[in-house]
Parts: sequence; C-alpha cells; structure tokens
Amino acid sequence: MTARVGVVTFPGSLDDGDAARAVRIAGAEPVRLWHGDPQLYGVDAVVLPGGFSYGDYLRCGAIARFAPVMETIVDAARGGMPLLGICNGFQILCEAHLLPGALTRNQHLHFRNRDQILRVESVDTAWTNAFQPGQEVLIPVKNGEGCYVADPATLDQLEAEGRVVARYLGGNPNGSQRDIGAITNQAGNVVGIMPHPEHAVEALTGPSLDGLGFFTSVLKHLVGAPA
Amino acid sequence: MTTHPDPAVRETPGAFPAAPAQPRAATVVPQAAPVDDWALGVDTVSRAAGTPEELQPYAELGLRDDEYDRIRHILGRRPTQAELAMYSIMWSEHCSYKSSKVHLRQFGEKAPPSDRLLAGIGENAGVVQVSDELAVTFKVESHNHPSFVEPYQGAATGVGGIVRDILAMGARPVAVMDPLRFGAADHPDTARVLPGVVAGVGGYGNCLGLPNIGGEVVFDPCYQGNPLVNALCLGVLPVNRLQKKEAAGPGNVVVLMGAKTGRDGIGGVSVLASATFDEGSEQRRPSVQVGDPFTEKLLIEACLELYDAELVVGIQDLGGAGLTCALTETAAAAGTGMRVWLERVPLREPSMEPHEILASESQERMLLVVAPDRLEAVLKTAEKWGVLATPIGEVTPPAPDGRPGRLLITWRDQVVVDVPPGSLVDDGPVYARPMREPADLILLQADRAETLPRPNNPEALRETVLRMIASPNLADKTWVTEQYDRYVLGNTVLAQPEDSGVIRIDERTGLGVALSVDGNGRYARLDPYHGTKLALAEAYRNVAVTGAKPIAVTNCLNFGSPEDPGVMWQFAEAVRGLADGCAELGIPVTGGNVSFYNQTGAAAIHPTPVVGVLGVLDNVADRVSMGFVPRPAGDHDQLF
Amino acid sequence: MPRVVVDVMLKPEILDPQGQAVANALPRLGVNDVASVRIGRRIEIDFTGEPDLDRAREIADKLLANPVIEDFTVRLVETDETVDAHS
Amino acid sequence: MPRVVVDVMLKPEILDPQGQAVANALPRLGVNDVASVRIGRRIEIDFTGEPDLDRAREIADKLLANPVIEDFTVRLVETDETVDAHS
Ligand SMILES: Nc1ncnc2c1ncn2[C@@H]1O[C@H](COP(=O)(O)OP(=O)(O)O)[C@@H](O)[C@H]1O
Repeated sequence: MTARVGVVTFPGSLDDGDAARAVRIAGAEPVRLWHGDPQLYGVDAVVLPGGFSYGDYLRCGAIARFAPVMETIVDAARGGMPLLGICNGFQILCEAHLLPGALTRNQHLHFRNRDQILRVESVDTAWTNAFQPGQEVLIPVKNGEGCYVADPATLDQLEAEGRVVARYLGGNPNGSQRDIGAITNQAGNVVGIMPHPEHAVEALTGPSLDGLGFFTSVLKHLVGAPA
Repeated sequence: MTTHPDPAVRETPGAFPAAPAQPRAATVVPQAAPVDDWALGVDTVSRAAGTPEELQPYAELGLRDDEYDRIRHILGRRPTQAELAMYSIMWSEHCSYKSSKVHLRQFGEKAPPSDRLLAGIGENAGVVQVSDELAVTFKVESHNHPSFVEPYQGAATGVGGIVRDILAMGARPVAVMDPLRFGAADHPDTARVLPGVVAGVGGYGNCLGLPNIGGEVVFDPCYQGNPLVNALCLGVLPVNRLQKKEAAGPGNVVVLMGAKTGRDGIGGVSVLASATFDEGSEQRRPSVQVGDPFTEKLLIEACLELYDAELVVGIQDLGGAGLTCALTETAAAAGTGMRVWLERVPLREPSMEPHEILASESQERMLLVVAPDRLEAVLKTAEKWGVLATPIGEVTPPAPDGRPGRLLITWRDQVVVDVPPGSLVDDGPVYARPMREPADLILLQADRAETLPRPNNPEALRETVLRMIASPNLADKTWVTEQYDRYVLGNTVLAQPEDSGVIRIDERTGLGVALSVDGNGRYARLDPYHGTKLALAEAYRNVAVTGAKPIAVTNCLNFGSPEDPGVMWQFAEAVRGLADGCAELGIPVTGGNVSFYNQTGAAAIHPTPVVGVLGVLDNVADRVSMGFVPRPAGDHDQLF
Repeated sequence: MPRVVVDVMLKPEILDPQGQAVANALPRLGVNDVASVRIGRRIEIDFTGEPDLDRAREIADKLLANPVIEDFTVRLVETDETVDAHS
Repeated sequence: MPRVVVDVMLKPEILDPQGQAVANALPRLGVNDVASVRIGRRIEIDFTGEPDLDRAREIADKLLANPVIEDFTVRLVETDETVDAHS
C-alpha cells in the first residue's frame, strides 16, 4: 500500500498543487482535502501548503486556523499524525498553537523570493529523517511574513530540545530570530518550515532536488511507524 | 520619411459609420411626462423624452458636440443620465479605439494566414492552439495613469485586470510579466512610484499564485510624470474550453459574479450627480480602485469550475468600463437584447445611483450568461468558492425583423436605459486624425551616435565603463524581481534573469511556451517604424534563443495624445512597423492594447511600443538557457 | 508622558478587503451579529520632549496616511490608556 | 450607534520593523524629536444591534490579536469620534 498524504486547499492556497506533485514524485498518493470538509479520508499524513489563505488579510494563517478541516487535523496531529506546514502552512500551525512562536513581517518589509541554503539540524522528525544531521540543502524561500519570533525562553527551549529543524545559512532572508527556518513540536511529528521544499523536487523547475527529502522522510517514517 | 499611406487623411467630421438611426423600441413608449423635477429620483427614459432641452454635461464627460448629436440621433431623444454615462464611457478613446482603429486594421490585413488562431483581435485576448488538446492565450495591457496616482493599487489592479481578460477566454492564468518605465532613478517621485508599483505587481500576482517570469525596468526622464505600468498575462486552456462573450439564447440569465459594486473609478461620470442630491457630496468623490486579489483568486477557481462543468453560455470580464461594457458587448456580440434590473446589483454603498453603478470600475467581477436550468448549479459553485453571484437580468430576443435587440435597464421599476447595444460597441466614432512628422525629428536623427566622443585612452575608457556600470538601466534588477514569486505552480522552467520566461504547460509531454516582452522608447522616438520593428525583433530573438518556435505577438502601444499630429504620426509609424515586421516574420498579432494621453502638459513620453512574442517548445527539457551549463556529455554549445 | 496616537482608516467609500475577510470569518466563530468590520492602522508616536500634535499631523499627512485612499485623526493619549497598559 | 474599536499593538518586546522604518524616515522630513514609532491595527466593528463589548473581546482574543506577539484593548466609541467624522 502506498502511503496517502493529504494536501489541504484553503481559499487562497497557492502551492497546493505543487505540494501534491511533490508527494507524488516522492512515491506517495496525494489526497486533496478541502478546508470546509472536516473529513481526512484516512490519510496517513497531511501537508498544509503555501499561499495566502483567506487572503492573509488579518494575520497570515489567522483565519485558516478556524477552518472545519483544521479541527480534525489538530486532533490527529496531537495523536501523532505527521503534519507539515509550509510557509502559510507554518503560519497556520503557529496560529493553531501546534507550534510555538509566530511569524511576523519580514524585517526588510518586502516579499522576498530567492534560493536559500538551509542547514538541517534535526533529523529526528517525521519530515527530516532522510537527511544527514547538519546537511546543507538549497530550497526556494518566498514570503512576506516569514520572520520567526518567540520569547527567549521558548527559543532556548526549542534549541535545548533539538527542535530547531533548519536554520538559514548564507544570509537570513527575513530576519528570523536565531536564523530559524523550520521547527518541530515535542513529538517530532509536526514540522513548520518557511522555505518551500515542494519547489525543489524537479531539476527542470527547481534549484535542486533537495526538497524531495522532506517528502521521502514521511514515507520512511510511516513505514517504520507502528500501525 | 514615410507619410501615412492614405493621402486623404484629415480630421474626419463624419466620423461615424453610416449606421441608420435606430427606431425606438416598442417595449418602452416614452410618454411626454410632465417635467417632474426628479420626482422619481432618477432621470428616466420617459423624463428624457419629455425634457428634450435639458442641458447635459456631455462636454465634461469628454463627448464632442457631434458625438452628442449622434447619440440624440440614435435614440431619437436626449439620452438619460445613465445612457449619457454609458456613451461617454464606450465612446472614449480607451474603449472605442476611435483614434487608433484605422491604423490597427493593418494587423489583420497584413497578418500571415494562421490555422493556429482560435481567437484573434477583438476578443478579450488572442488564443493560439499549441497542440491537439491545448491552446494558450496571452495579452499585455497598460495601467499607466492609475499607477501614477496610487502606485500600489494602480499596479495591482492592472495585474488583476489583465488576468480577468485571460480568464474570460476559458484559460487558467499561469504566468505574468511586467514591462515598466519610470522617470529618472534619482528623482524623488520615482522613489514614491517605483516601490509602490513593484509592491503592487508583486502583491497582486503573488497572492493570485501566478509566477512572474519576466519584464522590464527602464528609467528615462520622459516618464517622470507618466510612468508606464504594463502587465502581461499568459493562460492555458484545453482547446474545447474556449469561452465566448456572446449573450446568446433569449431567456438565458445574466449573472454578475464577484465583488460588490462600489464607487471605484467613477471619476469620469461624477459630474452627473443627480439634481436631487445635495448632502454628503463629499462622499461622492470618485475613488481609487482597490484590488482584492483574494477575491480574484476565488473568482478564477469558480470560473474554471463553471467552464469545466459547461455551465456558462457566455462570459465577459468587467474591466475599465465596468457593467456598461460587459452588458453592451455581450449583447452586441450576440445581436440579442438584454433586460437588466439594476437594483439587483449588490452594492457596497447603498446610495449609489444608476449611472454610478453602470460606470463603476470595481474590480474582481465577471458577467456570466447562464441557461435557466443551469442557474442553480452556477450559484452553488459560486457559493462553494465563497464568491457572490447574483442574477441581474436576462437575454431578450432580437427584434422580429431580425435587427438586434435592445438593452433595457430599469432601476426600481423605472426605465433608465433603453439603447441598441451595438450603438455603444460598434457604432462609436472613428477618427483618422491628422498626422505630421515631428518637426524636431530631422535634427534628432542628424545627431548621430558617430558624432559622440569616443574614449580614446585608457582613462576615458575606464570612465565610460564606470558610467555604464552605474547606469540604472544596466543595473541588476534583483531588487525588483525578488519581490515576485517565480516558483508558484511549479512549472517555471526559465524566469529572471533569463531573456525569456519559459513555462511548462503539459507535465506529461513537456510541452511549453517561451515569452519575452521588449520595447525601446529611445529607438522608437528616433524612428518609430524601425524602433517598433526592433522591439519585435528583440522579443522574437529572445524567444528563439531558448529553442522555442515564435508563433504569436501581443503588444501594448504607449503614446502621448492622439490629438497631437506628431504623436499620431509616431503611432501610425509604429503600427505600420509592427504589422510589416510581423508579416516578414510570418507571425500574427493576436491582441494588444493602446494607451494614449501619456503626457505631462504638452510633453509626450517617448513613443513606447512594447511587444510580446510567444513561442512553443515541444519539450521544455530542451530549452537553452542563458548561462553556461556544463553538460554531462561535455559539449558546451551556447546560443547568443 | 502622553503619547500621540494617529488612527488611519480607509475612506468609507474605499473597498476594505481585510475587514471584509474578517467579517466573513466571524460566523464560523459563532458570531452572527456583526454588521461590518473595517481595519486600519493605529500608530503610536513617542516624542523625546513634549508631544507635538502639529508635528504629528504633518508626519501623518506626509508619511503615515495615503491621502488618496485614507483619512486620519491625531490625538493625545495618556500612556496608561495605551494598549500595553491593559491587555 | 456607538461602534466598538479594537486596538491591537505588537507587544513592546517584539520588534516592529514598520514602525522603525517610519522612525528612520522622519529625520529626512526634518523631524528629530521623535523617540519611537509603533504601528498596530485599529479594527472598527459595527454590530447589527447593541454593540456588545464582551463579544468583541472574545473576537479580539480568538481572531483579531495573536496573544503570542500582540496586546489589545476593546472600547466603545461614539460614531462621531471615528476617523471619517473629522478628516
Ligand atoms: N519588471 C520586471 N518584472 C519581472 N522581471 C523583470 C522586470 N524587469 C526586468 N526583469 C527581468 O530581469 C532580467 C534582466 O532584465 P534586463 O536587465 O532588462 O535584461 P536584458 O537587458 O537582458 O533585457 C530579465 O530576465 C527580465 O525579464
């Protein structure tokens, strides 16, 4: 049985098709989920894709958090289901309090799209176990509100518990505290990442194939996971 | 220098085609109503018939005496306020192409035969077939003046407008490009306009999820008071999903879908405030159009779902001329009539009057024509995507004698509009404006590059190189382009800083298209005919070097006032150059846009024709990029 | 020390997509009695010396508000009335 | 009918790049006596019936403000005190 990975479409989701493509290229079956439908249709993992859910008008992710599908997803994630939030998905995870901290306006106040080097620091999560500790990867970043902030105690705790999943190298694209580009929850099943691994899965359209590792990781995780 | 091909060209007093005056429709019998001092709050058709001498501010609305007379002749009475607003909009330069029409014909006349063209000039955008199943559509449009007033919203709504044009053809928008022109880089106003425009293009395009795959940033003092913001959109559709704008089928329902209607961009008709209106006039200020890309994104998804389920008979986007344009064009295209209940239009401001509703340029709206038995499904789809959809009227039959039907609009049971729709769309004025080669051209041309001092020692050479490196026009454009998402949709094969953008349109076969937009106002100022050909040649080359076969052309012609014979001459030359160039290269112009009145006082911008060329790549994996890419096989052939 | 607060709101006739998005989301939170939501900016300015309202007005006009689409008001607020004082 | 105004500001310890950008631009306008600028949101809520402060507080807490980075206040304002009344 191939793993089934859900990709949620909120009104204003933009990278949902790309996330589904990445899931497919990684060898899993993408299952499209709809914001207004609380059913998860038996998926083994879920990706919250990038975009501007609900226009991101108030605060990024603030309104999406209340979508019917999110209630089910939050419950499932608390129960251990792997959940990846990319960009807007990361913002939603913070708004839904599945991950600590918040994503705020880029310090330079501009939307910025560039190819970004990241160092993968935690390979113990459901979404990064295919990487080597310390591995450097090249993945596009594109956001206007990607500056990660949390209070110093939270940041210290994230570091102490090895929950900083990836850090920006070669220049911080948005002013994130401690160069944080991705974090995970205590259990390691929920990961939020600001750059876009789904845009680095094909040689033709991405700067590298490094993004694929996030999607193959979850397959590995699911095979190893107790049923 | 060349002169116009037609020696008899002059300001044409009889600018109107010989269309007979339309007899009044039988549906409405205007009674000679008592002069009622706006008792009903609006200027009705019967009131207009009863008050033939009432003065109307047609000149303030930009209509000439003979144009106003013509309207009275067509209607057999004076127009109502709402009708006057509609004619003034539809007969404006922007909508009627009254100064450019006589020239633009060349694009059709000189075009090489093409069996790829599914829709050409005259449609919202040209559609070109690229495989058995797929077609692409693309078009470039200007939003220059609004972007000077409010750079962010002007540029944002420029992107929004061209995207709806592409959507109206049945296509999914898949990429945008943005040719931009600004004043001097170090001018304080450029510091206001440029960041706003770039943020607006990015803000809207990024939020719609459309990769930006190229454009231009050019600085020249001639654009100081008149920056150019052109936006191009590319769309893809299955051949059999091509949509029509015809409001065909009497009995079909006319549905307005998308944002509520507000007083956006009604500046032009604000002189028409009704006589009964006295208080709160402060609030009637024409307002800047504000874009809502989120609503547009939902509109795109909703429309595509409607197309795939074959739920619409006809569709038209609401652009510059709002409901007026959409209602009249859809009806005129089908030869049908239309009955519209204007109070059904969802309003953002309840106090809006009929002429304001008809003139409103509120963004993110589409007009659909729907068979009655599909209406429920249409409304359901709209609801699924969270966009408003409201039936506002129905298609009515042509006259029994076969002549086109009439557009009849009521406002709370009062008839405020009763016109032949074709009179607004097709029977507008057409001018062959006087043209004269600008007097300074000979001098300009005589001042040749050969007369410039050449660096003749290392020091001078060094100084020249440094000056060139420091030129904003040669500088790296990353500050601009990194504010644009180039990755979204996952099909961008080439984008900035490449010479062409390349988009994969079929993941299975690798089929894709290459696109480049180019223009050079300085060349065009020196010689509009050859300058335009050069713009075409540059875009053509840029596309060709990626390995794509160029197949279609779009263009945006940015010029000064057509009432200036010098500008008109530049325009005519540019069009002739583009038409000839296309004939020589064997590719058709499939659409475009004319932007006149780009000037500050008497000083026009350089004539700035911007040309977009689209090419096809059977497999995007074979594209040739600009950089040296080490190949495993070891051959390093590169095209320049 | 009192603080100057500049409130900037979109002119009433200008579309406010932010406010609309929030208003549309409220029913999902079980809130059905809200007629409209408008979202603007609140800017708090602390002067080094005496707060200067005229100065603030000038800043608002030139920098904080976009007069083409926005209106603003300027007022003095005691610091204990500011947002961080009682949250 | 009075209107509910919710003011949302970043917590003082959170960096406000927008406010800073404005503060940095002020000397260019000849303004040298501003110590700090903070930019937040002002949200005006009109209820269909009586304005409901508790309701508004709940909306603010759940949706309008993010407690991780923001503080808010909720208050009633007479309509003639709103921004569009005196521009
Ligand atoms: N406004 C813009 N939007 C998007 N891309 C742009 C824009 N301006 C320039 N570019 C892109 O930046 C790259 C470099 O631009 P430019 O220096 O004008 O190139 P060239 O001189 O080779 O035509 C090109 O890929 C071009 O498409």
